[in-house]
Formats: sequence, structure tokens, C-alpha cells
Amino acid sequence: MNFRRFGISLIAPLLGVVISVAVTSVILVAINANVGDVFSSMIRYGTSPRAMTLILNLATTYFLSALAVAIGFKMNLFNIGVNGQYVLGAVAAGAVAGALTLPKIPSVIITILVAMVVGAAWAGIAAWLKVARGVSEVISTIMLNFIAIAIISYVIVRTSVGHETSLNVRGTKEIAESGMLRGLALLDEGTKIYGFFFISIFIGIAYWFILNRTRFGYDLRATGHSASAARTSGIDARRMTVVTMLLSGAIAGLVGLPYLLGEAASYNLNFPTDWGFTGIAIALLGRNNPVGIAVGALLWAFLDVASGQLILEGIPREITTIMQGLIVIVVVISYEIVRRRQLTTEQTRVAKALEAQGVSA
Amino acid sequence: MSQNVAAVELKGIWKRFPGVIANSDINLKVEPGTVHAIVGENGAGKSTLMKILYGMQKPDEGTISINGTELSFASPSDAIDAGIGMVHQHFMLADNFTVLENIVLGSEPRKGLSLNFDKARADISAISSENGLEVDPDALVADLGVGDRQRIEILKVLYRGAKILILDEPTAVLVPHEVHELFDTLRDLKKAGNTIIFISHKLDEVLSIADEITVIRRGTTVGSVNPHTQEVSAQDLAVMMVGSELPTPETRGDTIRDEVVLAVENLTVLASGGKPIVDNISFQIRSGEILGIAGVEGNGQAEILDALMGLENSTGTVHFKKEDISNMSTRNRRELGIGFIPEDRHRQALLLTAPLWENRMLGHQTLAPNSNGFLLTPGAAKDDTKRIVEEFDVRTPGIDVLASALSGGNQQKLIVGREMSGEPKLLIAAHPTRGIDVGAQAAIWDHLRHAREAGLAVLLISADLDELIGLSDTIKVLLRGAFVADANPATVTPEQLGTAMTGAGKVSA
Amino acid sequence: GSSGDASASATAPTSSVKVGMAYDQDGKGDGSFNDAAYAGLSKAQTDLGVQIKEVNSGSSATDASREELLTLLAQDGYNPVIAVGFAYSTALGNVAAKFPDTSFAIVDSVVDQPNVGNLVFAAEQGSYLTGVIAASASKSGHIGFIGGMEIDLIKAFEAGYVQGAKSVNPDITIDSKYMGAAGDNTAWNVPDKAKAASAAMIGNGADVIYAAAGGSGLGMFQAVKEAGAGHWAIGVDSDQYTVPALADYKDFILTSMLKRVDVAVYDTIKGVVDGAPLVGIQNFDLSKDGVGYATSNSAVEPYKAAADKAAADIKAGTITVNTK
Amino acid sequence: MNIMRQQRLLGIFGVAIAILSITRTFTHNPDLTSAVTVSQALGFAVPIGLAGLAGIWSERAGVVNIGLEGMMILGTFGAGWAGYQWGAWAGLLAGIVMGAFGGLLLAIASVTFGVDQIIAGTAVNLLATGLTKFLAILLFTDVVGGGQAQSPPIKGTLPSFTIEAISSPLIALHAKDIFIVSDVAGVVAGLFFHLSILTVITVALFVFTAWLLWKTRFGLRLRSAGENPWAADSLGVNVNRYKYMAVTFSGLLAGLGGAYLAIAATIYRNGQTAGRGFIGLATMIFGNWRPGGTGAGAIMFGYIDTLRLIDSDNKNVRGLILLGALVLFVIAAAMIRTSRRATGIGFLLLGGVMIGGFMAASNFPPEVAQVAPYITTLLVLATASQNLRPPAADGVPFRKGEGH
Ligand SMILES: Nc1ncnc2c1ncn2[C@@H]1O[C@H](COP(=O)(O)OP(=O)(O)OP(=O)(O)O)[C@@H](O)[C@H]1O
Ligand SMILES: Nc1ncnc2c1ncn2[C@@H]1O[C@H](COP(=O)(O)OP(=O)(O)OP(=O)(O)O)[C@@H](O)[C@H]1O
Ligand SMILES: [Mg+2]
Ligand SMILES: [Mg+2]
Repeated sequence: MNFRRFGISLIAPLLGVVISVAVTSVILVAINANVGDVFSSMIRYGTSPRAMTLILNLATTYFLSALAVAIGFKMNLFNIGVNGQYVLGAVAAGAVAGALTLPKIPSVIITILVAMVVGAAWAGIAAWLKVARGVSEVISTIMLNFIAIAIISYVIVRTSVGHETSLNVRGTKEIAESGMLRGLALLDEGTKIYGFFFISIFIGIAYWFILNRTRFGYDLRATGHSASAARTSGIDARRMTVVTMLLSGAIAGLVGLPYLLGEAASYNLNFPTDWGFTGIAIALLGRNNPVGIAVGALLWAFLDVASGQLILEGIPREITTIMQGLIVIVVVISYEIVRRRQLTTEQTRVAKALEAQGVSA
Repeated sequence: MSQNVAAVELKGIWKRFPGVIANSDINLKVEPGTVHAIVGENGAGKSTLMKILYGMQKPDEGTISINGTELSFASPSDAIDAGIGMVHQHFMLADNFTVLENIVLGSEPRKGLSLNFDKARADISAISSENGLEVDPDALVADLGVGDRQRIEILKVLYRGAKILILDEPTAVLVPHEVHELFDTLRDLKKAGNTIIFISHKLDEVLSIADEITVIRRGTTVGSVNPHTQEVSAQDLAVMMVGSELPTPETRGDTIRDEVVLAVENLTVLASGGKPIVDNISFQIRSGEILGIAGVEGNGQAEILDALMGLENSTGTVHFKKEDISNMSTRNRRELGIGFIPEDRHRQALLLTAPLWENRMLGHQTLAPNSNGFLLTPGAAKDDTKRIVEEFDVRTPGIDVLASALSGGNQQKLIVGREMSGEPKLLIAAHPTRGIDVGAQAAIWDHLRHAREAGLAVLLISADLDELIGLSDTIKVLLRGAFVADANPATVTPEQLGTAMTGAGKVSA
Repeated sequence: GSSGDASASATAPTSSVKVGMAYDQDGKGDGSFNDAAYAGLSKAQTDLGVQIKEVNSGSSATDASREELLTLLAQDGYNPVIAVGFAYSTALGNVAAKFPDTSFAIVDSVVDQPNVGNLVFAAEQGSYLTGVIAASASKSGHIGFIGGMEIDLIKAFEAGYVQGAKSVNPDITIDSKYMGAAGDNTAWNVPDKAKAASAAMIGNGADVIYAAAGGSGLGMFQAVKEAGAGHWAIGVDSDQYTVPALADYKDFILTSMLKRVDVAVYDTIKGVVDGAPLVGIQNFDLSKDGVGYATSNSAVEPYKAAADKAAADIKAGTITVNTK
Repeated sequence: MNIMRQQRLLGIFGVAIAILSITRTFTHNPDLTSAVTVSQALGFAVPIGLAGLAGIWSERAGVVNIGLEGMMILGTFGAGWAGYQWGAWAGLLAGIVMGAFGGLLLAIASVTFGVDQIIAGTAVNLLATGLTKFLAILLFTDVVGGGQAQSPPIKGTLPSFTIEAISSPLIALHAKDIFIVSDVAGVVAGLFFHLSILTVITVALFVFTAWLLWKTRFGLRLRSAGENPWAADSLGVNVNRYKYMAVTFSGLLAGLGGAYLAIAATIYRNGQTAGRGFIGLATMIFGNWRPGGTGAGAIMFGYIDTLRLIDSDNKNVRGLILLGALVLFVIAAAMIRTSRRATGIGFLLLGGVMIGGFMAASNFPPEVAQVAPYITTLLVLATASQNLRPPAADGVPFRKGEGH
């Protein structure tokens, strides 16, 4: 039974990959590239130890971002504001960690808490606007993203939080080695798998556990299935909205940390600011399920990392962006088709099964 | 046109939905210039048939003839062109549009490139005064009540010049005097040569207006009667509808104990406009007692239930076993042992896209066997779901299927089973057996009886007056938000009760 | 290796040197900074016969992805590997340590490794000269500056420009405006906003404007052209008078502050070809002709004397130009 | 009814001018109401307003359009690609076509396949970003003047005109510094000063949309798809066809907004839209899904942006703060009168804080102006959400024959 559903839900992503590979092949042919060579070199490179390490590291970031989005999606809340939440979280974490001179464990724990609190607080504004003032979180989080960017440049350029970390680069004060979480060189001796990779596995399990094994998770999912039924069952929708948004923001606050603590050591103005949007795409791919999201994050990271190899071969790296866009659009459409099909087949199947038992439904 | 050409003739109509055969081999013939009623249980396939006649759904098999010509409809526009109009079971109105906009939508008069509002206004005024359907064309629909909305729906149909009118349960939401007005309008329309197809669950209404009645059971036509030439009673129709003698929901013996389980004082619920929908009512229910509330839909019964469950803002006090729960959250009320079977099972009682065992948890997720307060206990919940499936005869291949895959009746059995588990002290139930088959109905009644004997207090609302009379120990009649009469279930007849509900007559206390 | 192709022209020099060039973000084609780097690369290709490979880091690049890009180049035998832009500093530091036998270079930043040439520019000195020219050319005693992102790198341009202009006319009015705050990556891509800001300066009386704003600079050229004769624009990085994309505006481009990224890149490559790679801080200042001003528009003739005098004073150390 | 509306509009305009005039006089800052400011604010308002108008089209037909940003991006690219080869008008056309293509994609995903509209819009944004970047590399790298992130210059521009006879005397009058009179003169002069043909087209599109959607059969049917598609369907309206038309036209308008950006800049660049699609969406909500309010929202964004950019001596931001405080006071007064006391008093306090800031500091960082429009939008939404009336079925998937 569950295997059946599981099998069906694999169709969509596979279709997405197949169609995007097909379209990409057409494009490659059009630009006179050797299709076979391109894909085989992407795969060859992508499976080398160093590239795999990079993929795992990038996927860690994407995974967290997608989880932050997914927890909202689970109850039909659209947190488009992960961007703003994580950049603010990362700046605050960077500033605090830069100022700390503690042993590793307390330092890292404080850094993580700061990031989560700041991310949650920023998301909390949207939550408050929604429950108290009826403002759609879609639009408020978009506005909050713009505001966050302005706050960050203000803080880094005009306050003492900002330092010149290297010539022409301004950012938070560099974090001492004791505050970093650089990770372990497991696959490749030169490159480390971020410490946060392991933490995010734990967060993924916690996400699954909270959603599927706790009462709170049940309330959250029930609200997503049917807000009206959830209300009748005694779930306080406003409270759920606030708590879920805060949780989403807290996870979002972590998005910048794998890179900050694993590599960058300072939030500077080159820090990427659009991982939140990537998270949306990956949450869609992974259907808000932690394993699905992990796979989606790995696929996305694989394409990103492999694009570096492509450009060396003279293929524009943006071809992978097109693949990502296509995968998303094909997958969301086919999920929808599959979902409908699944409902009707299940209804028919139940009716058939009952007929076979000799009872009428 | 010759006298014996039918206005509408449907032959051999089949319509299948996944898992359901909504219409199987339906044959229907409607004479011109008559009111033709169609009756049948919930889910019998009436609305589906009408949607087919109106071009909203395509039949899998079968033919449609209008005035003797066989036609096939690809969309409602084709049906409209053929002179058919339909008033749907649920209002089909855009709240943010004006009355005028709602009426002309789809057949707008034009002046040059613009919509000709002046002509539309004039036409609507003409039609509405001709048929006694007064409405202000420039009013916003959002500001109007159900009576006005019903009139707009009929105006929509007339505006398109329909000669064949389909009305799917038009009276369900109307108060008695509005029903009378509607029937006057229908009679006028009939006189003017229109043909009317009329669907209702209220069999006395049907008998008073229809020239011919067709009964549909389980998707197929089982017969037609002409109340002018044949002697038929509501009871006869009911027997045709369900295929057997109606089971009697008789409760035997007096099980009422002393303990007051629910005490409600001065309960008032205000509508958004500030008008009371529930108007200062008080009552008590004791352990082992079933209190029935009789009333035409829309008189405040839904709001009473919602207020008791903490889903609606209200004033007044509610005590549950001496504890004041007036300001308690829905969840806390449920945790005290109040079971709730809401009116709309799809919207309020089920997670259609979740498996049965997760539906078992809904509303009880804070308690055993579903959770230990913080963590869920899926194993125990699944076992208990199996128990419900067995005890309540929920017909399903397993507890992992999605709730949406079950038929309405089986969904209802699951809900009743869920709300009766965990030994509730009080059950608040709206239409607990609506739309479910006779056997299942009897089973649910049995469960209620047993629980009552064990001391359960029940607040019951039901449109099925036999059920209400048969199960209740006490009946109160609700009209416009207030109790207007008490009825003794031992002596009252459905007819008397029905009259009392409309405010037209008194019942013996 | 060297070309064994028989049909290869005998005069074309060939070299076994493979140059890897990494741009930041979307890469070359900006008509200023990145294109200047490409000009140097391209000159090396023709003059020295080196082979070239260009890559870009793409949007939302991280230190890790930049590091990987440089590593791939180094691994594939590209030597030298040149990183264009300060965003590469951390990445280059790591890679240079891993490939001690490869020569690296970075533009606009300083990386402390023995095999890295740090190509930094005294943009404030070049800007001083354009400030001198602007103040001399201004009839109204009012000039303007348009910056891209408000970061120290660009502020140095402003500082030099202001100092230069004041050296000519201490009472001069100088308007300045940045297109975006630090971190706001759109700042380089909003010519419409640069145009509005420039037009406003012109409206307030400014008649010479200098823009150091990447792609946004285009808006300044447009505003100056719309203001018509008597108004001048000053370009940046490349000699924008000769940039094909800006041909429409060339009559209004009085001069450009030259940041000779092309020279620096070429010198770096030549150093490797000659077996003497540039390492350490290579300060491309006036004395090295690493910055300067363009003279391709003859309209600048009248102001050359003043500018050249200032240049001489700076080289001589009689004038020090501030970066802030 | 119309006379009342006209009076109300005049009243609002009067109050606005008075506030502007007070602020200008108080801060000695002619920029606030100069012709240049007004003309530039209009210019900035055009792409935002077009995005907002695009949002109205789509959402009035019941499709939430978060893909506006992507459609604008497609518009900028189309304009760059066709513009450098065949001129600005061709660029405009190509931008429109590309934008409409983006709209069509959203329609296919959300209408035909019933994919959640926000999800489908997000997918359109992703695809548009990737596609344009890739195509830019493919089509522009080797063209003279182009690069992998930008097109070669667009040939020619679209006409713009200044009606000297009107603007010159008014500009002179503005310089005279007369309370109210100079301000009206500056604002009016701005309307006839460097007026781009596209600004005129945009205004015409706003008027056209208002007429088409609220006064014609087509508009009634289109809006019915957003209010109650089931009702429309039951009356024979082909709901999905109207949704397709609306969403495609929405894409077209967003594409036009993008094309405007590229043509005004005479070039396509990656990232040129800089979030304007999202801002357009905000102005649409700000404007209660109506053209008038949306236009006003776009002008507010344009005005604040303009003041920030033309601020050569850093006093505009301070002016803006005073302006904002005065506006808050007026709104607070209106609210306290109409018994929304709590919010009114909140506004009064906020205004007071702003006045305090105005008094205390003589200089504000530009970030203040940068965030002003976003904060304004949030404030408007926070106070007016209850009064906003989005289409009832906005974002709700519609499938023929299925109930709701
Ligand atoms: N529009 C619809 N689309 C898909 N499935 C539907 C639809 N309407 C009903 N169903 C399915 O049909 C079954 C019966 O539902 P329905 O509510 O019509 O039952 P019913 O017996 O008519 O009861 P009632 O009318 O009182 O709710 C359920 O499985 C439900 O999911
Ligand atoms: N679109 C649909 N998809 C699936 N099943 C449907 C759909 N519409 C109706 N059904 C099912 O078809 C059967 C007949 O439904 P229909 O609405 O015609 O009943 P009805 O006689 O009008 O009932 P009621 O008295 O409750 O209105 C029900 O089981 C219903 O659930
Ligand atoms: Mg039904
Ligand atoms: Mg029905």
C-alpha cells in the first residue's frame, strides 16, 4: 500500500529529470556540443571525491533552506522570506561568533542559537502581521527580504559590526578557529565535509520526528490538509501559524551557517543572498519530505557544482540553471497530475476491493 | 407543439465517478407546463442528473431530448440556448459583484463596446416586477440574505429566457414564509407555460407543489407517482426512496439520571451584522438523556453547536458537569470528554487526503490512544482504528486508505465511531446519519442507545424528524434562534413537529 | 604544446603557457572592469601566443565554488591563473597554497602567498587626475560623481576625484551619489537610476560627471548626452571613448580614468612566459602607469597640462592622494 | 456617485499637495515638488506600475501571479535582443512577446494542470532567470558591444517630449517658492517634462484596464473567473479561456514593463529588474487590486526612489521623514474620527517618533529611504488588510465540473 504510493511519487521527479535532460540535450546539440561528452563529464566529475564533498556541503545549505520552506508549506504557509531570515541570522551569528572567545562547543552552540533566534524573530514579524492584521505572509515576507538587505548593508558599512576582513572586503569580524565548525575530510583529503552537514542530518531527523511523531506535528499537518477540519478538531490556527512561522524562521536562520562556520568565517558582502529561493524549489522537488528534500538538495547541488566543470569545457554554466528550472516546472506539474490520478485510482480501487468482498460501498 | 411531446426526456443516462456510479440507467420524462419533483436520498444522484441535463457534466451513456429534439450539451451555454436554466443546490453567486452583474453574467447586453448597464437594469426590473421577485440591481450580493440570493438565482434563470427551470433543493435554506413566496412564484411561472424540475428532501413540500414525482434510489429511477391522481403519503415516498420500511430509531426505557452534564444559560450568538442568530437560550442535558433540537435549517442550530464547541464567539454561560467552560478553547472542551459530530463532514470532520488512522486522531490527538500528550502513538491509534472499522462496520479494505476514497456513509461511520470512543460524557451531534444507508443508520442508532444507557448525554440535531423523535428524550423547537416550543417525543408526530418548526402551530408539551 | 600545424602562420608567436582567467559573477562584457582584464588577456594571446581559458563564478558563488573553479584551472595545468575581483581573495589564498608551483594573480586584493601576484591599483591617483580635468573643464564650478555600490573600493575613486578637483578649484561643488548600499548587488545594474541621479546633478548645475558604477555608468552617459553640448562625462576603468557599446556617447566622453587592469594582466602573463612571475604586492599606480587617464578624445587636450603636472607631482611624492 | 468620487480624489490631491508644500517650505527643499522629481518619479513608476497592472489582470481572473518578476526579466531580455538588431520599437514588441510567453507558461501550469499558483509562479521565476542568462551568453557574447551578461546597445530610443510652452513657465513659477502655488506648478510641469511615450502608453493602459475590466462584458467575465468561477462556469462562461487570456496578458504587461527598463537603459543586463516584479505585486495589493490605487502605489515607490537618487546634498531623506510623519498624522486624524482609535493612536505615536528623528538628526543614511517604500507597504497592509477586498477566488484552483 505505502510502497505503491511511494512508487507513484517517484514518477514525478524521474519525469522531471528525464525531460530536463532531453531538453538540455536539444540545447546542447543546438550549440554544437557533444551531448554524450557533456553528461558523462558532468557525472565523472560529480563523482570525484572532492566534487562529492563540495556537493554534500552545498546540499547541506540547500537542505536547511528547503526544510525551512517545507515546514511552512506543510500547513499552507508560504515563507518566501527565508532569504531575509537567513542573511540576518548569518550576520548576527557572524557578529556574535566573531566576538566570542569561548571553547568550541559553547561558542558554536551560542552561534547557532543566535542565528535561530534572529531568523525566527524576523519571520515572527510576518507571523504577527498575518494573525493580528490579516496580511498575507507571501507579500509581507517579500517586503521583509528587501528590508533585511538594507539592514545588513547598514550594519556592515555604517556600524562597528563591520570590519575590513581583507582588502576591499567588508564583513563581520573573522570568527576565531575555535568558533568554527570546519568539519571532517572524509571523502577527499583536501576538502572537508562541513560540520554542519552532520548537524543538518540531525535537523532533518528532528523535522521528520516532530512532524510525524509529535502531536504538534500532527496539528501542523492537519491544518495543512484542511484548515476548517483542523479548527473544528480544536487546533488553534493562529497559534499554529505563529509557531510554525517561528520554527520556519529558526531553521531559516541556520541556512547561512554551514558556509559561515565551515568556510567563510565572516559574513561579508559577497555572501550569497538568494539561497531562500533555491530552498523553495527544492522543497517543491522533495515534496516537503525530508528524504525527498535531501535528494532534491543533492541533485541541485550536483548541478551547481558540475556547472563549474562545464564552463571549463566551454559550455555556459547557466545550462544547469535551465535544467533546474525545467526540473522544477515539470516536477510540480507531474506531481499534480499524479496526485489527482492517485486519488481516483484509490477510490476506484477501494470500490473494487469492496465489490470483491461482496459488499457495496 | 403537440400535447404529448415531453419538455424533457432523459433516456438511459449513466454516469460513473471513480468508485461511484452516480447515475445508472436513469429514465425521466417531464411534461411541459408542470412542476416535476425528483426525490431521493442524499447521494442518490439527483444533482448529478440535473448537472447532466444542464450541460455541466457529460453523461457516459444516454440521450437527452428537449421538446422532442435530441440534443447533446457540451457546456451550460448549450443548455441555456435550449431554454434550460438551473438554480443550484449551493448558491452560485459572486459576493463582490452587484446583483445586476451576477444576473447578466454570460448574457450581457452591450452598447457599442461597453456593457449596457442601463438596459440590463431595465430588463431586470421588468422581469422582477413581472414575477414578484423584488431585488435592488445595484446592491452588493455580499450584503444580501439568503431569500434575496434565492431570488437572484431565479432571476438569473429567467433573465436568460429559460422555459425549463431546474431548482436543486431551493428550499433547504429558506424560512417557511420564504418557501411560500417561492412556491407562489413557481405556480405563476407554471401558469406562464414554464416547466419546472424541483428537487427537495422535504416530502410534504414536494407533495404540495408537484404535479408529478420521480423517485431516484442509488442512482436509478425507481418510479413515478402523480399526486393528483394517486393517493401518496410522505411515508410512501420514503419507502420508495430507501427501498424498505423505514427503520424506527426508537429508544426504549428511561435512562435519564440526576447528574446535569450540560447546563447552558442565556447563550447568545451574534451574526456579523449584530443581529442575534442564537437568542438568549437556556437548557440542560442530564446524564443518559438525549436532547433533540428541531428546526428548519438556518434557524441557529449550527451556531448553537459551534458555540458549545467554542468555535463561535458567544455570550452566556456553559457549564459542563458543574465546570464553567464558557471561555474554554475547543481543544480543552474536547479533552473534557465532549464528542462532536459536525454538520459538514468533508469540511469539518475529515482530512480527506490523510489515511483513516490519521483521521481517527483528529480532534482526539491530545489523548490516548492517539498520543501521550506530546508524542503520537501511531501503533495504538491504528489498532483503535481497526476496532472502529470493525465495530461500526466501516467498509474499507484497510486503515491506510485515504479518507476521500470512502463513500459518504462509511466516512460518517468512521466519524461516529471516533467521536463515541474514549467514553465521552457528552456528544454533540449534527445529522449523525445523514446520507448513509439504512443498515448503517440502524447500527449508529444502536450505538447511541447503548451509550445513552451507559450515561452519555447527547445534544442531537437532525433534519430527519423520525430520527429526532425516535431518539430524543426531550425535543425543543428552535425558530429564529430561540426555543419556541417543547415537544414530547412519545406523543408528537413528525407532521406536528414540522408545523411547529415553521412557527405555524403549537405542539403539546 | 606549441602548434605543429603546418598551416600556422610563421610569424604568429606561440607559447606553451596556458592562462586561466576567472571572472566573478556573470563575467566579461561589462564594458569596463572585466573587459579591461579581458583586453590584457587578449593582447597576451596575440602578442605572446599563449593559450587561454576563461571562466566565471556565476551568481551566488561562494568561497568554496570559487576555490573549486581556481583548483580546476590549476589542476588542468593553467599557469598563471588570474582571478579578477576581490571576491576571490579567500579562495585564491587556499588554492595558491595547494599549488605552490603555479603562479597566481588577483586583481584588487592582497593575498599573502609566495606564488601570488597582487594586482592592486591606486585608483585614487587616477581619479585625482580626472578630478583635475573635471574641475578644469567645468564652467559652472559644479561637478558630480556617481558610484556603484557604496564600498571602500569605490569610495577611493570618489576621494581621489574630490581631492583632485579641489586642488584646481577649492570652492567647487561636488555632488556624489551611490546607486546602492553595500551588499545590494543590483547597484551595478541600474543605469536608469544612475541616469536619474546624473540628470538631477546636471539640473542642479553640474556640467561634468564621473561615474565608477559598472553597468550603471551607462545611465550617466545618457544623462550627459541628453543635457547636450557643454556637459561632459568621464568614464572609468577602460578607455570608454573607444568602447563599441558606448559609441553613441563618445562625443561626450571627455576622458576616462584608466585602471590598467589590462596592463596588469598582460604583465602577469608576460612574467610567466618570461620565467619571472610577478609576486607580492604589485601596486599599479601612476609611477607604473597602472592608472592614468585617456586621451583618445582630443577634447581633453586643453586640460592635459594640468593633469600631467598633477601626475608628475604625485609620482614625485609632492602630492599624496587620500583613499578615504 | 461619480461626483462624490471626484470630490474625494480632489480632496486627497489637495491634502497631498498641502503636505508636500508644508514639508518643502519647512525643509527649504525645492526638490520635493520640482518638475524634475515628478517627471523622474513617473519614469520610475512606469515599470512598477506595469507590473502592478499585470498583477491586477491575472489576480482579477483568480490567478495569483508571483511570477511577475520572471516575466519582467523575459521582457528585458526580449527588448535587448530585438532592440539591438532592429531598434527600440522592435525591442518593445519582443519584450511583450517574451513576457506573454512567461504568462502563458504560468497559465499552462496553474490553469490546465492546476499546480498551486504560488509554486507555479516561483517556477516561472526560476526558469526565466536561467533561460535569459543562458541566452545572453549564447546570443550576446560574440556581438560587438555585448557581453555574456548584457546585450549590445539597443538602437534608438522611444520618443519622449517636453512641452516647453507649459513646462517652462511653470518651472519658473516653481522656482519662486510660493506656498502651494509653486508646488502645484512643479507637479504639473513635471507631467509635461521629458514625458516618455511609454509613460503615456502606461497611463493609457491603466485607463483602458479600468474601463475594460469594470465596464465591458469581457471584463465582467474575466472578473467572474476570479470571484466565483463555478458561478461563471454554470452560466456558460468559459472560465479557463478567460484565465488563459488574463494571465497571458498579465505576462505581456510585465514584459512591457521589463522592455521599458531595457529600452530606457538602452541595454539589457542580467538582474536589471532588481525585484521590481515583486514590488509591482506589492503595489497591486496596496492598491486593493484596482488600477487607481495600484498606480498611486507605483508613483509612491517611484517618488521615494527619485528623492533618494537625486539627493545630492543628503537632505531629501530628512524631508521624506517629515513628509511621512505628516501623512501619518493626517491618516491618524481620519482614523480617530472614524473610530479606529487604537490604530490611529499608533500612527500618531509613529509620526511623533519620526518628527523626533527629524528634529534630532540632520542627516540620515540612504538605507532609510531605501526601505521606506517597503515599510510603507507593510504599514498599509497592516492597517488596511481588513478593508482590502481581493478577488474572492484569488489563488483557488478551478476545475470544470468540480464543486468548491
Ligand atoms: N466533487 C467531488 N470530487 C471528487 N470526489 C467527490 C466529489 N464529491 C463527492 N466526492 C466523493 O464522493 C463520495 C461521497 O461523498 P458525498 O459527500 O457526495 O456523499 P453523500 O453520500 O452524498 O453525502 P452528503 O451529500 O450528505 O455529503 C466521497 O468519496 C467523496 O470524496
Ligand atoms: N464530481 C464528482 N466526483 C466524484 N463523485 C461524485 C462527483 N459528484 C458526485 N459524486 C458522487 O455521486 C453520487 C451522487 O451524487 P449527487 O450529488 O448527484 O447526489 P444527490 O442525490 O444530489 O445528493 P444530495 O441529496 O446529497 O444532494 C454521490 O455518491 C457523490 O458523492
Ligand atoms: Mg451529496
Ligand atoms: Mg444534490
